[in-house]
Amino acid sequence: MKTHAGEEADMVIRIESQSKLLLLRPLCYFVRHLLEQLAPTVGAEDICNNLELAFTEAYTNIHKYAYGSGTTGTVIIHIHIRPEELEFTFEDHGLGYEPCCVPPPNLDKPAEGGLGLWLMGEFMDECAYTRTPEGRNILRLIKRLPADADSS
Amino acid sequence: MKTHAGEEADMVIRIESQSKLLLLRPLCYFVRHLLEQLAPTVGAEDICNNLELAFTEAYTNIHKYAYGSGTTGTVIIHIHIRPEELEFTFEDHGLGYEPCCVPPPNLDKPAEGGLGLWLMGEFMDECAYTRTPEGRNILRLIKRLPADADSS
Amino acid sequence: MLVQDKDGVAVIKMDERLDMVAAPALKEAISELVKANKTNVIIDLEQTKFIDSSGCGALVASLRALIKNKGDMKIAGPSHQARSLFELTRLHRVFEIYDDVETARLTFRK
Amino acid sequence: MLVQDKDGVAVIKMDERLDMVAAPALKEAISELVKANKTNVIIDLEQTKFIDSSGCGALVASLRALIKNKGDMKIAGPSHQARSLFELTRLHRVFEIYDDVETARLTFRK
Ligand SMILES: Nc1ncnc2c1ncn2[C@@H]1O[C@H](COP(=O)(O)OP(=O)(O)O)[C@@H](O)[C@H]1O
Ligand SMILES: Nc1ncnc2c1ncn2[C@@H]1O[C@H](COP(=O)(O)OP(=O)(O)O)[C@@H](O)[C@H]1O
Repeated sequence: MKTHAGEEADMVIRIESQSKLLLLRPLCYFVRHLLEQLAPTVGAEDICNNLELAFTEAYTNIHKYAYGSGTTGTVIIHIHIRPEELEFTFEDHGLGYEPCCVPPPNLDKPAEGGLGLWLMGEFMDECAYTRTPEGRNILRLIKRLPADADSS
Repeated sequence: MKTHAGEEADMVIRIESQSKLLLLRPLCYFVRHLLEQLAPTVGAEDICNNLELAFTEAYTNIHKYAYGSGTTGTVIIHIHIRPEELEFTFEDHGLGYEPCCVPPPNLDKPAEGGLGLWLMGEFMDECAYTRTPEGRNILRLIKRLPADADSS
Repeated sequence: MLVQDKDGVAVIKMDERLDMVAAPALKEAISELVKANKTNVIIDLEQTKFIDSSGCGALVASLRALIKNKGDMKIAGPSHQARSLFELTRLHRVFEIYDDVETARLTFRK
Repeated sequence: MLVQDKDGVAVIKMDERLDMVAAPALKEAISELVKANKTNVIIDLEQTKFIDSSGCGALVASLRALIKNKGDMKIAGPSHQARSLFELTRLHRVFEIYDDVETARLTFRK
């Protein structure tokens, strides 16, 4: 995959910090502008918007829930850029939860919450949550990219 | 130090990736928006602009020089936010150089290059470069922040 | 965020992002308006490029609070991204959405 | 970046950032214009919020190439950040700087 800047784009970015609200926007702008640089391969504006939204929802949830309300802890984010897909992983060492037990929202009864996990599922091709035996919670979000047209 | 978002701002962010040009803008937007969130303590727009510029120059140099022209390698960036100062560190495992041997630019003879290191020195309170025995090159850039007015 | 009162209608102009950073300020502004009995409100999204589920949640909460207090809420000028999200979440059937603040304002005059 | 020709003056409209990502495209555009013998150029910075040393370097290189080919370069509408940087690096004494493209264009007519 060739990027806008003409560099091979098979790469990984690792970001480690505290799960503070302060970082929500800086991280989202990072992702938005990364997607812009990749735009020739990532594709249409809509896809970039959706990826940015899924990223935002995942980070917001870790900020809100992973370490209990009002408490923050370590969050480790990996962004893998591969020729055929983009992968975000979010790792925390917090409480963990059972995403499968979270019911989907009832869209006929608008509520003040409950859309985040569902939106990630709508916008990504794969969402997988694992809790490791050592107590690490890992959320993997994968978006498959359209086949590269200009691999010239 | 209290931030815009009302969170304690003593924290560190660690970013590890390849020193690709592709990441220049995403990283700079990350820093810009982080500074915006910190704005009540970081201060005036000018200070934010200058910090963003110093960051840009440091990353651009690692991209251009650390691993030789046309080659990229690992870069590790730390952003430390402390009540009294902001610190950027850039680490690479590349060639290394002697910043003290780089002459300052002659501003009366405009050239196409040679401004980067000098600008970092102009805009930061401290710039320290070390090469460790194991061959890690570490550039530390520090900006002291105005004393916190509203520590209420 | 900027709150302005014009001819009995409050216009809340939102910033570039309506996310978890901005949501509390919106809810706070609405509760101030409710206290002041100014419950006809336009949410101006013309500057807002990005909205997420926290933003949607804050809008739903705002609408509820205003209706409960005999007012109403109209949304003006949402971006393409915001409109798509309202449609996906079916909130476009709950929110009254107009292209711009002026058009939204006229609907309060009727 | 966008290059437009108007009454024999080429206007190069730069994007949000004039950094190492944008610099090569600017230099390339200038060398195309030199080849086409269109060496009176305005660099439109009205959209450009941020410029760094790579951007300054590309502007110096552009000015040189144009002067060498009997042309000239004017800069239009730099941001506060760009003006401060030009002053610090004393490039404001090398570049001809105008508030907007129209004013810059008039100076070519004389
Ligand atoms: N990272 C997380 N750690 C712990 N619990 C989580 C996490 N993410 C989501 N949850 C749980 O899943 C529920 C649904 O999340 P979501 O769909 O994003 O909606 P909302 O955050 O509005 O409740 C949350 O209320 C929370 O209980
Ligand atoms: N990270 C680095 N690794 C190796 N060499 C460097 C690095 N940063 C700067 N240099 C050297 O210092 C010189 C001056 O850098 P700088 O002041 O940024 O100006 P310019 O990049 O325009 O030459 C460079 O030409 C390069 O030789």
